[in-house]
Amino acid sequence: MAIFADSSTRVVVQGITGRDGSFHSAQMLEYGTKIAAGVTPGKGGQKFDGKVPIFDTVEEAVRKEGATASVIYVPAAFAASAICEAADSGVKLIVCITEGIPVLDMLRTTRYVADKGARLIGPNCPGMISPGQAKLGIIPGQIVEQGPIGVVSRSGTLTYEVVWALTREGFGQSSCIGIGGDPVIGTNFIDCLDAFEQDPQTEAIVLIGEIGGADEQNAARHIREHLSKPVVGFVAGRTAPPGRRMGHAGAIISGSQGTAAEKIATFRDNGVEVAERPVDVPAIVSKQLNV
Amino acid sequence: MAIFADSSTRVVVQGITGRDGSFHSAQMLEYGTKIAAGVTPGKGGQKFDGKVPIFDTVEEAVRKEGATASVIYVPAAFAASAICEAADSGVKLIVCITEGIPVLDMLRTTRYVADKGARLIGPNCPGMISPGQAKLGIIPGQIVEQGPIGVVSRSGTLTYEVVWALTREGFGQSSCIGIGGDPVIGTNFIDCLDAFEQDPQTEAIVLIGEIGGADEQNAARHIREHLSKPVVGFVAGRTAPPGRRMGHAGAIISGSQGTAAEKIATFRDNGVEVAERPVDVPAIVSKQLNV
Amino acid sequence: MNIHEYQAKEIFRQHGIPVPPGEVATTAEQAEKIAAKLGTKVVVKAQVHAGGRGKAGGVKLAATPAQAREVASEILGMQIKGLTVARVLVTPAEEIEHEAYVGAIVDRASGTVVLMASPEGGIDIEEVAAKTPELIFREHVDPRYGLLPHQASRLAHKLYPGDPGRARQAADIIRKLYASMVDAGASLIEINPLITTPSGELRAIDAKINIDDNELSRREEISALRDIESEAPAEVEARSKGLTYIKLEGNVGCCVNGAGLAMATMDLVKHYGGEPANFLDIGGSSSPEKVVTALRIIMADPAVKSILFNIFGGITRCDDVANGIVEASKGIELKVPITIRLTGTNEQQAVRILEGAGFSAMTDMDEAVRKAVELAGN
Amino acid sequence: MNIHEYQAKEIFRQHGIPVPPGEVATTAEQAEKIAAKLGTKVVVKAQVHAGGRGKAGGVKLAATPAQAREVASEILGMQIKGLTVARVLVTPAEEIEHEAYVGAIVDRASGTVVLMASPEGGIDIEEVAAKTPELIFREHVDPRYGLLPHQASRLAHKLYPGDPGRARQAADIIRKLYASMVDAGASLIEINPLITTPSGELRAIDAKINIDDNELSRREEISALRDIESEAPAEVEARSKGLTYIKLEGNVGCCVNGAGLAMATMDLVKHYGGEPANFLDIGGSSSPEKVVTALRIIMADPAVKSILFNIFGGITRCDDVANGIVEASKGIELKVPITIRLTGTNEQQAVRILEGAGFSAMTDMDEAVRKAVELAGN
Repeated sequence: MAIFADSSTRVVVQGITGRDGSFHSAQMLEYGTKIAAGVTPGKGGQKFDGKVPIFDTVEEAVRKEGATASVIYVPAAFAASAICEAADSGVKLIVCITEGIPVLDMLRTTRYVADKGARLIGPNCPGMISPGQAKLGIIPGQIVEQGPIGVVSRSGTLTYEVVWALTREGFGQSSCIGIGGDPVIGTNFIDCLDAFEQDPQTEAIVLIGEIGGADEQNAARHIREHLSKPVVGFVAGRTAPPGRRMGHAGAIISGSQGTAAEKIATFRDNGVEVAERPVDVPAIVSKQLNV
Repeated sequence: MAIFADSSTRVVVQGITGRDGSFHSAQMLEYGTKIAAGVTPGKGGQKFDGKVPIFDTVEEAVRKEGATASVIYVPAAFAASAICEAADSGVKLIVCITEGIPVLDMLRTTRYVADKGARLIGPNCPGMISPGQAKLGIIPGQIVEQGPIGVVSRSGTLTYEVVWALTREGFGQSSCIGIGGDPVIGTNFIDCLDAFEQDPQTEAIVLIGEIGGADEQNAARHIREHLSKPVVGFVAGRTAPPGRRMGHAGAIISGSQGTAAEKIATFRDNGVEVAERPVDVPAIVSKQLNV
Repeated sequence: MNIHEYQAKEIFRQHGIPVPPGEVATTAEQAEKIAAKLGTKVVVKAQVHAGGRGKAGGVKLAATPAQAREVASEILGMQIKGLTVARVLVTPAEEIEHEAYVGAIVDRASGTVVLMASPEGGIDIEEVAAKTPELIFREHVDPRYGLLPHQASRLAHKLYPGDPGRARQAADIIRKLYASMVDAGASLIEINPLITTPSGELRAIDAKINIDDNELSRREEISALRDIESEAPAEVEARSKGLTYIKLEGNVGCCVNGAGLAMATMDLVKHYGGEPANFLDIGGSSSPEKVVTALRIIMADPAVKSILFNIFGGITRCDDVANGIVEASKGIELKVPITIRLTGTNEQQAVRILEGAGFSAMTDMDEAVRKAVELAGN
Repeated sequence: MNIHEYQAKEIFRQHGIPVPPGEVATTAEQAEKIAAKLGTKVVVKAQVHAGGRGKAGGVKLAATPAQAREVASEILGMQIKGLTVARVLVTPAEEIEHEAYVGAIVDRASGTVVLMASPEGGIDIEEVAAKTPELIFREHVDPRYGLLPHQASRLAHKLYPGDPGRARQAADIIRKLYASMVDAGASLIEINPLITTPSGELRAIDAKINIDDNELSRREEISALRDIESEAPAEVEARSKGLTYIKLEGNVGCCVNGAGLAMATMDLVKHYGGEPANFLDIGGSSSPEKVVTALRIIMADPAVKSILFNIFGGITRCDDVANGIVEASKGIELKVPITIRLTGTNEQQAVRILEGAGFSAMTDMDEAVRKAVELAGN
């Protein structure tokens, strides 16, 4: 098992002929991901890597190749539209790697995806990997290992650091999900926590947060109320300077300044152990799992 | 019983201080309708007819007076917004009498009402009446009588004609619903047919249609497939001249020219008896009910 | 409200949809000058609110300015479906490689705007829809999101499969067509045909826009496009007084409150062997003046031999109608018999008013219709 | 991106939100002239990207033009939270009957824009929110529908209950505020205070807009509002090369790929007793040039005593970083020790490149941070 994507997932890559899209599609194929199709409007009929059929629209990729998930590498100006197209075509999992999508566009886009009954991961994220089964995005395949740990993170390279530390200490992963660093994202900590809670392969969860917003605080409360599996936290940004004043509205709306200290305190108040350093994560996981 | 509204319905009238709103609110009160509140922005704190409290917003009418339904008499320029306000305030039945709302506004508005889980009747309709219980709109109270016939109609005065014919012949009504003559409306024939089918008081249904669109044809097919109670049809407009050409799109989309002849034929093909004249309706009802 | 092809093309132009140049002429001389200025073979097209202009001879080619003058003089003044042609559009005759159809309409059934496109455009598009519906491609526009870019692109790729260049142009045109619809407050908008030129460019060769009448009060610029001259004066007068009047061919003049009841009344006239002379709805809220206007409009039709009032009082007050009839009878000579049926709100007062002025009133619709038909001599 | 109060007010003005007149001065003489032109008591307000200007002495009243000159000369050049005041806004001193707060922000939790209003506006609004949250009224804007008129009206009636005149004005301002937000691509927009004048009129006396950086590429006019002079030159240079650099007070220069890892690295520097000299994220896709620029920016900070590279190769290729370090070492004199940690994509090649140029590399983050802190002499 794993969450969101596994060896049965049939992936369509939107923007497969672009610089990033073609590079990472090759990597995904190499990892063993089932890439059913690619989409680049105007290049329908061509093939990627001599074997993956390319279509003009996602609808064709779904209809003709049975794609069930999409990974998006198109430029920021077209990415919100690409997400909507995927959702409208019946794809149930959409992973958007692209960074730089305006937040007001994302408000509409995340609603659209929800209205269509699909799941969006990202944007501005490294994507996800279910070790040994499927890689949807850019998380390096060589740092993961199949195992019992679910990882969810707002960061990119910091996730790799923690995952690599886990792998080195013998803690493989069920799935690693990079939910993205933007203010408005499709899948949040709580969605992933609930999925890991339900996933029989997952025995413990590592949650990697950072400064800004109140997502970690909401996750902390959710863990106490709804999770039975142990969760280990890490929060980056304790030394970040308090941001230059961003108006009153942010503090009014969340009732929070979004500092690392506040987040760490909320985790601890809700019984979630927080690692001091990335390298400390495996030891705490080990303690929680009594191994 | 009755459909959509009965003696427990607590009504807020939006536009209660306007010319039409105040006249018809008085009539509704006289009929025994429970008018819980009125709304006219800027007139909050006043009273209508010395007893009905007026508020600035529907939200207050719901919160303070427990309104469950709204009747809207505001001018066309503000009516779509009034419908949205009612839906957003938790009112579950919204009857919009106002005519002249642009159809593109109604596309958004009917969606909004559906998203909020409310029901809209109208716009551009006479509203509804559940005889002896509640009148929401402008159907004259003196022409109806409590009884077993459900009436649903796209017209205004033609409905009165048919209802009055029924009443004179001893066929009272469970509810009479004027769904409105605009292209985009909140509640259609099929919604009303299904509600009458479920309503224990209703024993037979009279459906009054007219030229244009394909709603009657869709209703006819729905009746054959889903209704057990007898339905009597009437379609106005057999002598209407074929409209001057309205572009191709209408015919392409509905596959229909929307003539009365086509509608009557479709009713008959689906086993629905159609009256030649309004005055013939009671006799057919009588035959169907074997009374 | 219908607007003319040349007006619709101007809206397209404002939104960046590629439209050939062209100007409107009201005289043959003007048409010649425009053709000379365009400096190419032209088409002269009647501007009337009726379909099937081509088949009626309202669209003609002209190779030279002199010929443009000639065909314009033939078309101007021509009758098409009862409408007189007062204007022609003079526009270059395009070379056509392919004709597609693109349109959008408010769809009652789904409660959305539906965009439609077909690679089989041209005058037979309805036949295409009936016989080969798989060649009509559709996109439903969720009113909460508007037309999304991927929908325009998807439709465009179906329209021109394997032709990315035309697909890109078409996606752009489809987006702009939808924007035109929303900005103009249209309930229908069509390009038919959307042609491909020999050089692979797309152009809107004909344009059709129906404006939602309910939009007019908030869109002055669009309202100004109404061509009052092309409408019957009686219909224009009726509209200005809040009435809806449509002239028909019979001799029983009808005055009814409510469109549905008006149609049912006309049907009943026919049922009893008569022919209605008109559709006339005096609308919801009544006033004596409205009734006076209605009566004057009906009486101005020389074919009318008998007049029927059918009023079911709801918002409409029967006494208002009675007062209107009495007032009208003082100012206008009532040359034909009037049958009055009144019931509902303030019925008793109305009967008293009418009887005081020598009119009689009935309460039964069937009886009244039968009598009015008889009085017309049918 | 932050924009200045005077720029935000100009956006308000374009959208019809009532804003007092006023102009910007860069010299005391200009301030005097503007005050004379306004012909009334004025306020002179520092235009810097920092809150708490008033408390810092950056906002002053002036009764006469001469006094305006005087206070402007005090404020211009003043330091507020490390930023030098280069411009002042000179605007009439309004008589204030009441101060309200109106703002809108993208709310991460609900995935909507939230409009907020409070009748208790002014500088203590956050305290109001904390202590009397019932005085903060909110409306969530469904992104599918945008702000609906009834929402603006509902908020306005809560803001000014029993005062239809002000409620009507406020509803209009709220609608325009939301439109300003959408048109400018803002993630935050505020009027604080929204004052009531003695004659009952509402005016936006202060204005705050944060633009979403992701909007800038499609909004040239808004991009042009960036005040580069008010930013640190190193940060501007970094941004122009696709790097994110923020100067801090420590002595361990940090160069990391990824914002999260960069913060975690800084935290670890602190953990081992050091102080980071900066935040520097070289971003996703790597190139040797980016690394050269990064190294030059870090070395330009005289406080830096030790430099730490921490690279976890994913999209970023370790060999690109290695090549950048080697190239930089040829052009710039490396005055302080460099500790390099590399792992991930093309790690082996990178190690070979570095060793070939006399650098050594490590793979463990903790070890590298500890060493860099030591080398800085902490």
